[in-house]
Amino acid sequence: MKIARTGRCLLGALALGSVAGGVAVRAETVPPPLPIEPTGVIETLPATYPPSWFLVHDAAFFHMGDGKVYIIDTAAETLAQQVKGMVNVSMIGNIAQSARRNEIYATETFHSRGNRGDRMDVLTIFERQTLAPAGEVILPTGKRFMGMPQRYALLLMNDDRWLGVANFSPATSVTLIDLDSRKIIGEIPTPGCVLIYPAGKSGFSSLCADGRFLSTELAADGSVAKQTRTDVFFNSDTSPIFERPAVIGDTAYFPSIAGLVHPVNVGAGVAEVGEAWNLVPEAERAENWAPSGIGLIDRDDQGRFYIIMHPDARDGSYQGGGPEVWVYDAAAKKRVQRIKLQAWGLTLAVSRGPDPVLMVVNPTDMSLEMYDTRSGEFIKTISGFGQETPLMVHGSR
Amino acid sequence: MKIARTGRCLLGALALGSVAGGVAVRAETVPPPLPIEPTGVIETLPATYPPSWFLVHDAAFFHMGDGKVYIIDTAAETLAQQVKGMVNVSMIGNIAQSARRNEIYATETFHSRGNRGDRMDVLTIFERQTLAPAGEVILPTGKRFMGMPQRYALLLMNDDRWLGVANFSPATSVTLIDLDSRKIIGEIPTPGCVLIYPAGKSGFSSLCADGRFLSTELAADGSVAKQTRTDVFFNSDTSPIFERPAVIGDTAYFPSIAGLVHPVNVGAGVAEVGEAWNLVPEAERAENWAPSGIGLIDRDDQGRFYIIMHPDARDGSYQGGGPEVWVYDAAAKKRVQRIKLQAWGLTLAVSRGPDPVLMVVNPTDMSLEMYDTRSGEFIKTISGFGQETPLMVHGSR
Amino acid sequence: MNLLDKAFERQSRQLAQRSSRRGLLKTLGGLLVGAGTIPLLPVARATAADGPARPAEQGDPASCDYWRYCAIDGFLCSCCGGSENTCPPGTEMSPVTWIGTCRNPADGRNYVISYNDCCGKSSCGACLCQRDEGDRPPYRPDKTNDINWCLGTSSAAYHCSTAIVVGVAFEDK
Amino acid sequence: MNLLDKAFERQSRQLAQRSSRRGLLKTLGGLLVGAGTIPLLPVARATAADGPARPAEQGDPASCDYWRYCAIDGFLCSCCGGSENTCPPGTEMSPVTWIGTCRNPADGRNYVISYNDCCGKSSCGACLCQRDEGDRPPYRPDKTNDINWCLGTSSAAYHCSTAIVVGVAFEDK
Repeated sequence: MKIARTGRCLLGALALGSVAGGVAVRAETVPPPLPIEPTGVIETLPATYPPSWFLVHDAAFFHMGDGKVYIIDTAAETLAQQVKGMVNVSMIGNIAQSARRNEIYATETFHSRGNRGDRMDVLTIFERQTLAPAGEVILPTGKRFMGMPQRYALLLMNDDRWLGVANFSPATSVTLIDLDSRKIIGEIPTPGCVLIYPAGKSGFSSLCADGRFLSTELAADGSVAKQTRTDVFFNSDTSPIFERPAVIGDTAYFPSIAGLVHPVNVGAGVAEVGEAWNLVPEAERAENWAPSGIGLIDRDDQGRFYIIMHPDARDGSYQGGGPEVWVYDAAAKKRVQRIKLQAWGLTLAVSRGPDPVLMVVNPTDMSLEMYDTRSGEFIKTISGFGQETPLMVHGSR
Repeated sequence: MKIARTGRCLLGALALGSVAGGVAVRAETVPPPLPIEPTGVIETLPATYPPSWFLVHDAAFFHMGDGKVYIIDTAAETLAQQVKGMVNVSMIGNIAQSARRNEIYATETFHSRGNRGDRMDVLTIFERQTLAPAGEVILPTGKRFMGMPQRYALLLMNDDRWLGVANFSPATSVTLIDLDSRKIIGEIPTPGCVLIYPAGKSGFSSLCADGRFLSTELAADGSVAKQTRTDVFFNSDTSPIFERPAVIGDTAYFPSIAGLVHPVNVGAGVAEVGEAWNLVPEAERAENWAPSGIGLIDRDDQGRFYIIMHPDARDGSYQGGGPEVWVYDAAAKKRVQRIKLQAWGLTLAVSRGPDPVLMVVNPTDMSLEMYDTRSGEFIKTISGFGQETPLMVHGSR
Repeated sequence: MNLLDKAFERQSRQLAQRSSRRGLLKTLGGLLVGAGTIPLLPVARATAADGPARPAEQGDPASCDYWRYCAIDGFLCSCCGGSENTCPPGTEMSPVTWIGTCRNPADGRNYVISYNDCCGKSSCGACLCQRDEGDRPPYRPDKTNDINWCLGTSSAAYHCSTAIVVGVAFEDK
Repeated sequence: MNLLDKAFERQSRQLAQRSSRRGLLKTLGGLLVGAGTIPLLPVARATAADGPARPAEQGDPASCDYWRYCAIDGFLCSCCGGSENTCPPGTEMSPVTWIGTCRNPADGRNYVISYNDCCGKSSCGACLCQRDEGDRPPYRPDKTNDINWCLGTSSAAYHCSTAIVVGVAFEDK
């Protein structure tokens, strides 16, 4: 009987460790047993993640205190090969990656008793090789931006020496962190303006309710050198834009909810807004196509940006995603690809490097779908790795 | 345009508060508007929960740090009426209810950084009226029983003045808590024996690996008066029993994995094991019926116990649940009802009082099914209240 | 998650397909019209006592299409142990909220609705309801619903959302 | 939870229908045969180096029916960034474990398998595998799989389970 045998095996194991060895020594023709394997071995990852790796952020909408960011190799064929690891990120945090430092940064919030008790807000610094916390910076309590995941709630600046953390309490500001000392340099108010977008080498811009940017230039010590408000370029009531741009080189492309795109020069200390152009070819405008989604836009390294589009746009449909991804040659202001999704897309991300792939979150089954960026063809679905509500995806950097 | 109007309404609301009032005064024939409603109102519950209320413990198998215990009124028809509230219970805790104190007790475990950092084990005391913590007792770290939910990992003793918390580290002991002072009285070693079952008015028994009970009698101050080991009554290798009894009056009915039931007198300070009898009528034994499940057994106030049964029992099938619930008249040692479930049952619970209802967790869709205990008829399904892995259910006490 | 429960699955699809944000709404207006300033409207409250009878409310407060929810996004407290205007036991109501404007079919009036959230416990998980109208990105705090507005509360944990009548809206027809 | 993923749904049914415990196994025997005492078996380790070639392993370590998993219950580390005998990055391997005995189809031998768990992160969520054999209630710590065995670790959070060969089992036929 199996049960009894198992019981005896416990003693057997100790006895036979040596007996088995003895057998192998006596009879060379008998294949030796499997070697005893070491315990306590923990896997590690390369410091630089290959372009095919993505960070899939499951904010755990039904258990927000237990969010998860899965590291997925989209080039691998089997689930076992695809899943490289996971880090917990608590309370719909946001993440950023530094290729220079081989670190992943995450804003997290904890309470002393799970969902109750004393609150603590933390910037956790994960090592990419170990996916373990290498350090943390305690943030001012109750300020850090907490909402649907953003690509620009955290910003690396000054050759990755500084990290800016966008605050929203709802008073808006930026907490500037020195990543060398892992200490807070200071907090910079951005009244009426939110989030944090690149502006030159070591500055940032914020997007304002009155339809302009507030650009903040910083001195070498991280203090504010100058804050400048640009001219109004949109009306947040009648011609609102998405707060989610694709940044290609020195240009950030901000789509509007109606379907225009505003190119913004972010190469200088002060944002320079260029002339908007229409994402929708004239012939198709009757179908009322418009951008929609959460992580709805991303770019590749060949100067193209990718955006989720839906037809029959109406008030309130701008965050629901859509059935197609449209690809644009940003410089040529021209749509170069129109990708029909298997079902629906809520969020997308594009890999870096010469052969980019497109990953799209299919909200109907919470799976990830992989598409060829050249042919637009569907390649495969990646799912079952534990994701429940993967609301944001980041290509590895 | 809706958007613009909304904007203006913000001012409108303030202006019109008085205007609306004015209108109502001038024109008595115009129906007055809805009254302005107070904010900040929090619901409360009765101190004594009706018999139709159950506590559904979702251990959140995929987010164990964010377990939830839902308070569900099974007598209500709509979901809105069924859900009375929820408390979080972190890290597969266990709960107990005191009718005398109107409190719910839960063992919880927290870490200073969610799933990492300093560990703290706590007994949280929730008020039944407010479902808010009324207090807590810090437990010795890393000891409290943490596993699939049990009904006898916590035990109220001495007219609910004491609460015993079963420990498993894997060293086994019981932490005795004074609920008046909410302080720990002491820790009582139970070497080789686990969990905590009633034994007289203010003692407890533990179940031992060698097939007997260890009964602990306590002095008035909570110190150990005497520990007694009963005779061996089962063999944990060849004739194992479930650690999950149904306690009717002074008798605890412990089912065996093979399908016997061992009546144990728990009315005295030392457990007295009675003669086992077979749950399976002779004519049906060829079908190899046996008990199976997690919360597989419970009792009503009419002297009956209810147990999940499955046919074709094999090694390893004793925790998988089954397709039927069998009901027994404990005193008569007779099966009085055989309830065929809609699909499958993993866990069950029976309500107290003169008209008990049977609630069964259907693991194929994680719903709760309600059955008439007299006719055995299926009444309705309760689901969609947020449950994901409801592994244990408790009738309110 | 209740894997096979159709209603739940539908809710999850909505969560995914229809903007998906955390489910808390508020405006700077809320700072004016929120809990703290209800006493500013004594007259309207007074008239509630006399005059012709009010038409009965229409609709089910546990249904996403209930009139008050025109701009709500989150778990309906009506399905969590609270109601359309009260929080479930043991939670804490957020002091400030986003304000929506919804038309009451019973009297044809537009009302200002304050979507106070209930905080301090994790997601209720029932009756997820998404009705984006007039929503804007976070650069418009007075209109954004992408933020976890359990900010003014002792806990950041979001549980469910209410929809409280705080006034009659200005009719601009 | 991936609502419509069939494999996942099946796993969840298993979770629910087949004993459902947390997924960590260990015995008092584990206290003897666990990590700390591996050095007690130097001979067996030495023979690994010489003699005839070993037969290649059969089966997929990411599949629940892989031979080593005869007594496992939990998420397979092979699907979580680890392998059948290593933990995913950033986790901590439990120092002591439940020991199972599984027959290797490649050489017909029974091996003692140590199911060390990986702790410190929340549930991996992939490849839930349940194969109850010889399991007993908690009064038999050496055989129970109803316990969260992330006890000897700094964190109580369970992430996934490994299946490590720690010896050749006594053949009692």
